[in-house]
Amino acid sequence: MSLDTVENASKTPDVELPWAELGLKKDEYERVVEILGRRPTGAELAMYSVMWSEHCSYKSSKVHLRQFGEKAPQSDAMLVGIGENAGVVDVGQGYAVTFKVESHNHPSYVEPYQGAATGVGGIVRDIIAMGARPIAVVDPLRMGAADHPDTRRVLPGVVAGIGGYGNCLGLPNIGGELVFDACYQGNPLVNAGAIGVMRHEDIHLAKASGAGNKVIMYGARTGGDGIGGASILASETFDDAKPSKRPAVQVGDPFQEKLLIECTLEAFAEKLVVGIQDLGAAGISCATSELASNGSGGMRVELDDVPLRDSTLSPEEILMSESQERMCAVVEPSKVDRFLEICEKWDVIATVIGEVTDGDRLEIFWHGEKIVDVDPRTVAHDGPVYERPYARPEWQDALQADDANKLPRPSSSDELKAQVLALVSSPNQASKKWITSQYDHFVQGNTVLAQPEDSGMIRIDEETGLGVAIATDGNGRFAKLDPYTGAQLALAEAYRNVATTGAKPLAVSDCLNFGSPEDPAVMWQFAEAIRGLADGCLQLGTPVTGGNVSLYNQTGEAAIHPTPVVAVLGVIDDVARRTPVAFQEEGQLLYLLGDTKEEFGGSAWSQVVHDHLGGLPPQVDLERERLLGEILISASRDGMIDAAHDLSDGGLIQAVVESALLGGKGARLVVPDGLDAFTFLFSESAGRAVVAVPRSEELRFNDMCGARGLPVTRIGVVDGDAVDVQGEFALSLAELREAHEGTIPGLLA
Amino acid sequence: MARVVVDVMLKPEILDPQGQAVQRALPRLGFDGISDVRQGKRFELEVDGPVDDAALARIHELAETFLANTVIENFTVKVEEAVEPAVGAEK
Amino acid sequence: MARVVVDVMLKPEILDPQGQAVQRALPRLGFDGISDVRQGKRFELEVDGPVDDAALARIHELAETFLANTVIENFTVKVEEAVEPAVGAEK
Amino acid sequence: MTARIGVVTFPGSLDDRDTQRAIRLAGAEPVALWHKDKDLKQVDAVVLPGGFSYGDYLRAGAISRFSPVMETLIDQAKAGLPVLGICNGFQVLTEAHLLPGAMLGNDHLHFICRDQKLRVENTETAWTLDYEAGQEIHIPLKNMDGRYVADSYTLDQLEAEGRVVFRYVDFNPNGSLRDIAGITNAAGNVVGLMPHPEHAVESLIGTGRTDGLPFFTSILKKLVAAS
Ligand SMILES: Nc1ncnc2c1ncn2[C@@H]1O[C@H](COP(=O)(O)OP(=O)(O)O)[C@@H](O)[C@H]1O
Ligand SMILES: [Mg+2]
Repeated sequence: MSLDTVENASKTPDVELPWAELGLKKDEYERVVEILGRRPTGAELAMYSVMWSEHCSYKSSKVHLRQFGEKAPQSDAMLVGIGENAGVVDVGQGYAVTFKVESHNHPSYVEPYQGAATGVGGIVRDIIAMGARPIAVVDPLRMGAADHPDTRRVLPGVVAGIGGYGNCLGLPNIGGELVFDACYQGNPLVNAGAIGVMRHEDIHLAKASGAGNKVIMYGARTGGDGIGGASILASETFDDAKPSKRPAVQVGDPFQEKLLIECTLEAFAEKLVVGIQDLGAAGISCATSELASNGSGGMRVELDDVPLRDSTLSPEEILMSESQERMCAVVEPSKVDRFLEICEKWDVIATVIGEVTDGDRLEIFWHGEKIVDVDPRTVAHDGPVYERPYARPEWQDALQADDANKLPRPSSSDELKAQVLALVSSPNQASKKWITSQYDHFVQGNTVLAQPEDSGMIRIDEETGLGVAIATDGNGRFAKLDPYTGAQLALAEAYRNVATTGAKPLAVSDCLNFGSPEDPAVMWQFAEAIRGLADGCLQLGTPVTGGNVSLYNQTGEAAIHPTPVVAVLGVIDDVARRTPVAFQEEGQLLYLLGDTKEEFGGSAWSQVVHDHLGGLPPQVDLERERLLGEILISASRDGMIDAAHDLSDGGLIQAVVESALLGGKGARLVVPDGLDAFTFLFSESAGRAVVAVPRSEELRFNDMCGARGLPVTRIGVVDGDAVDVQGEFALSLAELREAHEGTIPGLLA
Repeated sequence: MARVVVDVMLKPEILDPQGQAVQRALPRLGFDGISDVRQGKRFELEVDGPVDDAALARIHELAETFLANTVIENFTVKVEEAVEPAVGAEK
Repeated sequence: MARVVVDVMLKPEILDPQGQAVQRALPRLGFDGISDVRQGKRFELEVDGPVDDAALARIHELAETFLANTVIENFTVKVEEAVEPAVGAEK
Repeated sequence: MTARIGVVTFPGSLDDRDTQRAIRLAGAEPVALWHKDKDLKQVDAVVLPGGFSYGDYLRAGAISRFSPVMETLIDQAKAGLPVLGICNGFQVLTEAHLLPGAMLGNDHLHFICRDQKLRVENTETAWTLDYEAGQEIHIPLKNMDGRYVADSYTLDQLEAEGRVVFRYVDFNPNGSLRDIAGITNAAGNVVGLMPHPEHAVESLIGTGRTDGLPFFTSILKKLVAAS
């Protein structure tokens, strides 16, 4: 096919373009023609098709995501909200923190190592693009059944990829999740989050303004990576739309990205950059149209100037390539030389590929011919919006009626003990050390807490001890039983995890992993989850600053469990006051905070012992969560507790076993009045934590809880080298350790 | 006993950061005139029985399913000659 | 333009856990009769000029000082034939 | 006087700023050195920090070893300049043949990050004066290519001359021969080890131990004594 110029497109209105192969619907294509007043060129079609895809345009999710803005709580902390590369919050002392979670699910299934690695690379570039220095990463993961052969292929590759990339970038990995469930067999979820820190004045936005300013592309050369539809346009004839040889898999180069980080931050420090954008999905199409549409002017780009790795690429392919480790900066002409010098210092290839213009058009040239002439807003922001039908599935009632509270419970102490061992050694509750020991959590020398703590915590100011904490949580089983409550439970758990370590929760990012939006049942789950999350954030006063939606996680008719993953960011004035999970000292008193009810729907116990999913998830009381959080934060600040662990999957016994193993100190537990041992140990009621209180603080701590109205129950004492539930059973730490730590290596090694 | 060699290289269109890093270092080391470097893996398999067509077919399958990741890599299978006719000497 | 291949293998006395891991996995995959596997590196260098003795000597030096670490590795240098006489087909 | 200790930044160095912090906490003055610069800025000692210089491509340390800064460093190290190579820095030192042997991929084929127990076997080097002979310490370890190998002649020689400075205790995390975690050259001025003392200098951070601080106070003491 000869070059399809704008001029040519005007003259040949009847040429049929392969819009359907590029994933556009008929009405979407007609809309493009209407916008342009003519048929699009091949290059324009490439841009619209990829920018109007679900992934880039959020066309199915937009109408629901709006709630995050509409219901946003009043928060002084919010500096930059949804819509930018990542949200930014004020954490005090002149510091701002940016954080975000994203998915790289499908690529990680196809090529686990590279898929996961480039997922980390992408989220980190979002953070750099805000002007921040990345300081940590987290990786919430969900895999198929633990004993499935394909999990053996996917999980080690994913972990090696996340580690390989993050370790090489010098970013401590400070948290994440690993959940196994058969529902993720063909659709593992690989979410990755990153945090960055900057001074308030260094916040940068993705916009191109100031006519005459130069557009500089820097980083890796552009190759044929990740090109889907463009190769159709590039093929000789449109009938010959066989997949070309272009690889859909992108290979990451973390070394190149490390150089990008350093050279970008150096350019920021010298105030050389007007606007900046990372190149992720949709590559140059996305970067140029977003920069131009967020700014005041237009943009002119010479595509011939883009440094290529493969000289045979067509212009459509260059526009759509998803080669990794590339960035685009807008720089004033007088500062271009200095910018290029910095790039050279870091051995980063940098090229001026265009400039900001007066008009409002994005014009792209190839071999001197104009191949794109569009209003960039129509590409970047005016994509289709769908009101997809949604309906509560008819199976929901039956699922909820299948009450887990009615499942047979252990009838003897021996059976109870056996179930405790089964629980703590089950893949989901077992130690994740095999994974987390492949991640560097010491690099940068500011890690205060990392896995297996309740939240990761990083010091950001060496003088004052100011720090930030992050936790990510999600529970697809709860969300399946009730998506609204499930989303709130995820939020509540992440919030609680942050507060348990002594940090004050400030803001939220999320990654919403769901099945096909074309299925009304899935769409209902999605709508409910967003409604739950938005309502919850409003109530807790923690705004959603950004996030990511991953749809079509589904094999045939079977969708994954609806899986909203919530990240909560918190701040702590002095990291010296952080509260760890591990029991510190024998003799300290153990208290259970919150109410324990008979709540087993979706619980770890129901899964491990009965392979059951049914009933209702635990109730959420966000006011209670907030109160619990305040108590935990005050107690940490005033030195009233030496250890704390939030209660979630697996209930109290899981939390106590973890604290005991980590501290190498046992516990003697007494079943409190009014509770049976089984409910005491296994219930998953929300809004609870267990704390270890030095005897000298006992009064003060009880008084504080009493005064504020938080139920507090003394449940035992840190003691010995066993977890001893008085009158029921005792399990030695050695036995527990073997059970808890042996499982994952046994499955994967 | 015979030796079969499986060479696994990234497909030409796939980024090879290792090869690139090596190539970029060459001028600094005083080596010019090498326009491209690709780095791959070499597997030397010691095969017990005779390396007949059946054995080669099996090794081919092994390479395809295990030694190479054909999403991003190509491979070749060669029977090593008894005497190595290498131009460079083995060190 | 010619291609020169440098193969780098760990010396026989050095433990090769990667090769071992491959070998250990073979029975699980249903492959018997492979008594040893070693994994090394293969470099494909595209040389601009003619590959004469002088060029080869330089590449030999490059391999010795850079591509291989001769404390632990051996290497060979080969000029690749124009037509690849591979037994296995390229995938 | 206060000692000036250089920390080289290669492209892909990660722990350079952490090392500078450790030097500062020990009371010395950190001086940033750049890989493209042959000038060592008249520092009294140099640390090659951890990281993935050049992405660890080819072999860990192999490309950095040919940096301009290394030309000067190799000469000066041979002339007695104290040099400490941590992790990637250790790999650079073996590639540069300032230390014997070589580093290979961990025998278990995974990256490993853990709090590692070590025994200090030699307290005569410029970097270990402040330890007691046989002292057992905990230092974070994190690497992909931490397996130390050398031929048995070299190993015997290292042992005979007391040049094994650190040994892994209780658990060998990477298959290093004879549990070797760190070694020195014959003169005792060049030391390399895989674990990261710069990540064990503050009680709140990382593992919360400060077992790594004596590295930096040792060199300070040595330099101040020499001046
Ligand atoms: N894939 C992972 N990457 C990093 N850390 C992880 C990962 N999976 C689990 N963790 C860490 O292990 C610990 C226990 O995980 P989990 O039981 O999910 O915590 P919680 O129930 O408190 O949310 C946490 O510190 C968590 O951050
Ligand atoms: Mg927790």
